[in-house]
Amino acid sequence: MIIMGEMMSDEIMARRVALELSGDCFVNLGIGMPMLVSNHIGTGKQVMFQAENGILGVGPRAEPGMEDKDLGNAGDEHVTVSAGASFMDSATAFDMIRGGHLDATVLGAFQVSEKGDLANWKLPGRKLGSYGGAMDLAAGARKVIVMMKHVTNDGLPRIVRECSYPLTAKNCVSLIVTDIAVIKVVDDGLELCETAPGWTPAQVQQLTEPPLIVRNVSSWPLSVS
Amino acid sequence: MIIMGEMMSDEIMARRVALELSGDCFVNLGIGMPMLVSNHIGTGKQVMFQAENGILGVGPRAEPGMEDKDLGNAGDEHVTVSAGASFMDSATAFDMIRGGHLDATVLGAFQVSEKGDLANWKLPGRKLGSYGGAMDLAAGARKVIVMMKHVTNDGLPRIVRECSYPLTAKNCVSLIVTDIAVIKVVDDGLELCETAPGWTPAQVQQLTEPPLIVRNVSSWPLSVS
Amino acid sequence: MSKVFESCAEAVADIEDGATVMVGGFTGRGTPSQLLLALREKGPKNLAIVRNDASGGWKNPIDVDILIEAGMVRKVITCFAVFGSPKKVSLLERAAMDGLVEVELVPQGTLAERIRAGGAGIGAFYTPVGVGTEAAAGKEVRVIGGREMILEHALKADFSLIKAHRADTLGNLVYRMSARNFNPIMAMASRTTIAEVENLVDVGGIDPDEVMTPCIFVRRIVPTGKVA
Amino acid sequence: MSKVFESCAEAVADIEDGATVMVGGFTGRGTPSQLLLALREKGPKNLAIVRNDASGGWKNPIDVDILIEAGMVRKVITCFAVFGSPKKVSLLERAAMDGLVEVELVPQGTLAERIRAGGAGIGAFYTPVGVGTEAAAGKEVRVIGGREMILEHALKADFSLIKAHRADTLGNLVYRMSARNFNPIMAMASRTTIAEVENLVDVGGIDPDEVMTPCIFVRRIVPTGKVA
Repeated sequence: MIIMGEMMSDEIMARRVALELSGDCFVNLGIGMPMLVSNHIGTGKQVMFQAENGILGVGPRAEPGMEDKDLGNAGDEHVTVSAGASFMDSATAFDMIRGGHLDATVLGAFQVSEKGDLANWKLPGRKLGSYGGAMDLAAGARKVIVMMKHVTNDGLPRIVRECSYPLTAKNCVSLIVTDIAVIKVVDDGLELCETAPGWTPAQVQQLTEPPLIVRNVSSWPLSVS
Repeated sequence: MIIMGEMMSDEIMARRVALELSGDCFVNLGIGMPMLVSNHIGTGKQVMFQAENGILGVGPRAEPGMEDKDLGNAGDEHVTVSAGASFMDSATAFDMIRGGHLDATVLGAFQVSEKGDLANWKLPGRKLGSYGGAMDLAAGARKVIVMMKHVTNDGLPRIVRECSYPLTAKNCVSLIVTDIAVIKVVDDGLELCETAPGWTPAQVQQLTEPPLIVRNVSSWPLSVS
Repeated sequence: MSKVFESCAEAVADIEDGATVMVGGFTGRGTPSQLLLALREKGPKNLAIVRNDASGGWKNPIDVDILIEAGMVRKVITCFAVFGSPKKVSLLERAAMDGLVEVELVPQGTLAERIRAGGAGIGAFYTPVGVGTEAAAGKEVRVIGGREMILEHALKADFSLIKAHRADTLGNLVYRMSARNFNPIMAMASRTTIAEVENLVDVGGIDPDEVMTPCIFVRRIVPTGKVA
Repeated sequence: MSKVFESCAEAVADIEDGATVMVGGFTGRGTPSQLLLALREKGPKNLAIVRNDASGGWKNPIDVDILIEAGMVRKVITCFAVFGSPKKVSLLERAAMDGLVEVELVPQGTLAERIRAGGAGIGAFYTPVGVGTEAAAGKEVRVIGGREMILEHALKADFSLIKAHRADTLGNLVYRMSARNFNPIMAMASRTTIAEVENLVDVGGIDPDEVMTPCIFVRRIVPTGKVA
């Protein structure tokens, strides 16, 4: 047993993910933790958020008292829209997604495999789950970024050799941002790119099932934490 | 050689076809002669005309000087729209057609076979033709009414045993209105329903290749001619 | 014959046992709650429901769940069966575990596209979504343009219950904001589409360029006013 | 990076030899004539064109025909190749007879659906249209829901040239009346969509409920004003 650093907060993870979204791009944020990312887009960036229930240009949450009954995101939050937004039906919203028009999506996950397989819709042994738009986003977005805690509540690795949870899509993840590291899915496996403050590559490896490629690891940018 | 009656005019044929369009229905009129039908819809009928270039609710032609550059039907005529009209893109216009939402279409034809096969898009021996929306309409509308001259300019029957012209769709025509008769496509062949003024069933048969079933032939309604 | 019905009860009066019914809406936005209440009152059994987010957890209290609760549903085709905390058991999941309701889970975009295909006369289509997952179980796989795709079939229904912001008396519809979602495609995919509408205007009251669902797709309209 | 281009010439400057280009419009309505003129000026060869009514007979003088006439086109995918009197030989048919241009004739609804599929990530679909005709030649036939259907594949392109009535500077588009036609679906089906627009407004100048083509589908906008 080695001494571990501190896990980063969800907000800090969100800030790290936000750095991946370059200017002038279209992004869908999955329900839950990924939705935090929208609060951390730097100025000067023209990032437009899509919600699969039919909004391009989702803005910040509505102020209390300013909610509109017809305006919510896919996670049932009262939101606003940004300038230049548009509404569309569900078929068109998924034409955008499936058709490869989104530059990126940020999704939560139960597990990611070393080949970039994603599992995020159902717990094993459970009768039912919810696909929502996850399968479509995982298959359709040009870049799939996973944002998740590095280990389960029981301390088990979520980055695994093979997913034991039901799959959402094979070989779709490009980047994994966890509460302790940033890991890229590359041709020959998983490359550790960054560690969070207080974490060494060896410590991250300890909590990761497949071997991590360590070539050029840097520390998480200071601006983030 | 027997003495024939006089062929009815296009306008009279259009009037006869219009009788087939009952109240509250949605109809696409093919390019050319069928477009005349819209002038003969009786009062009290709520017939809405669709144009496959993206109009539901095509109205009369635009008065000279009142043309709008953005408003035309699929035959490039300046038209107007009726109250309650809507515009749509080409995909949606054909969802309507292919999806079986139109009550009827009226199409011109080169030939119709005794099984209700339709040929109306290409001359035989010709390198190219124009499908336009004819194949979609023939396959998709709930009722396909053909409106055509009974014989070719050379006097050859257009109602034939087998189409020698390239097919638009098989077994799709329900009713044929020509300049001398009204013929229904029924399970056991072609049934002669009406003859135009001055025409006997025998004379119509004379100009028709397959044998016509003659059970209960009436004369073309007087109101029409 | 006028398409305008005075009450939701009259509008749903011919939805009988065994009918397949599509229900619009997403997290309660654009959900035809008044039609659903009337349908529960009428009480047909063995319904098959097609719905984005059947069952639980969203804030909207009146949704397809009221039909499941009333024991009127034999099958649900949906993409959400579990909500919020993955450990919470939804009404639908409970009914499924008890063997009362059959659930067909469909990825959301595939669900939308299958409904659209049903309305558009497309028999089936190939999509890359779901390849290599449970969603592909038993489905034909084919490589198209270098990519594995699965074959998905069109969905149609006897009735669609939808909600619109504005309608004219011919049945032309306009939706508002994110309440549009599944309503326009479901309007196309049923033999009989019934729209609950917040505002009814005369014919000519909607600009032809602004119509989102042309009247050809709508059989019945019930003006219900705004319901929270 | 601004999407707004000052001239059509700049907007089409990277359309090179061999490109596949979709062109919106129907009988001249919604046809991007100014972009077509600029493309003729630029002069790439061996273009493959996807277009509803390529060639002849309508009243609109500036259409894909100007590219065919200039010898820039190797292939046309269209549903109209002959117009008006069936005995009249169109420019396209003449070029095809001379072996200069290959023509792929597609039923209009199938053409629209193949373009939409290309934009929507659908690989292929089954349609009842064309069964038993020349349009089905060489295509897979399958019975779905008791009806024979043929398999049709998605169409994509390198560029789409389209025309809109109104745009904001982000590229959200609104079309007017029957000038909408193929423009919205072509906007989705290309790597680079270039829109010629009659009116350019600031961001926020279009109601989000009225946008017909969301800005994600549009790369370049050229305000050209109204051209007869």
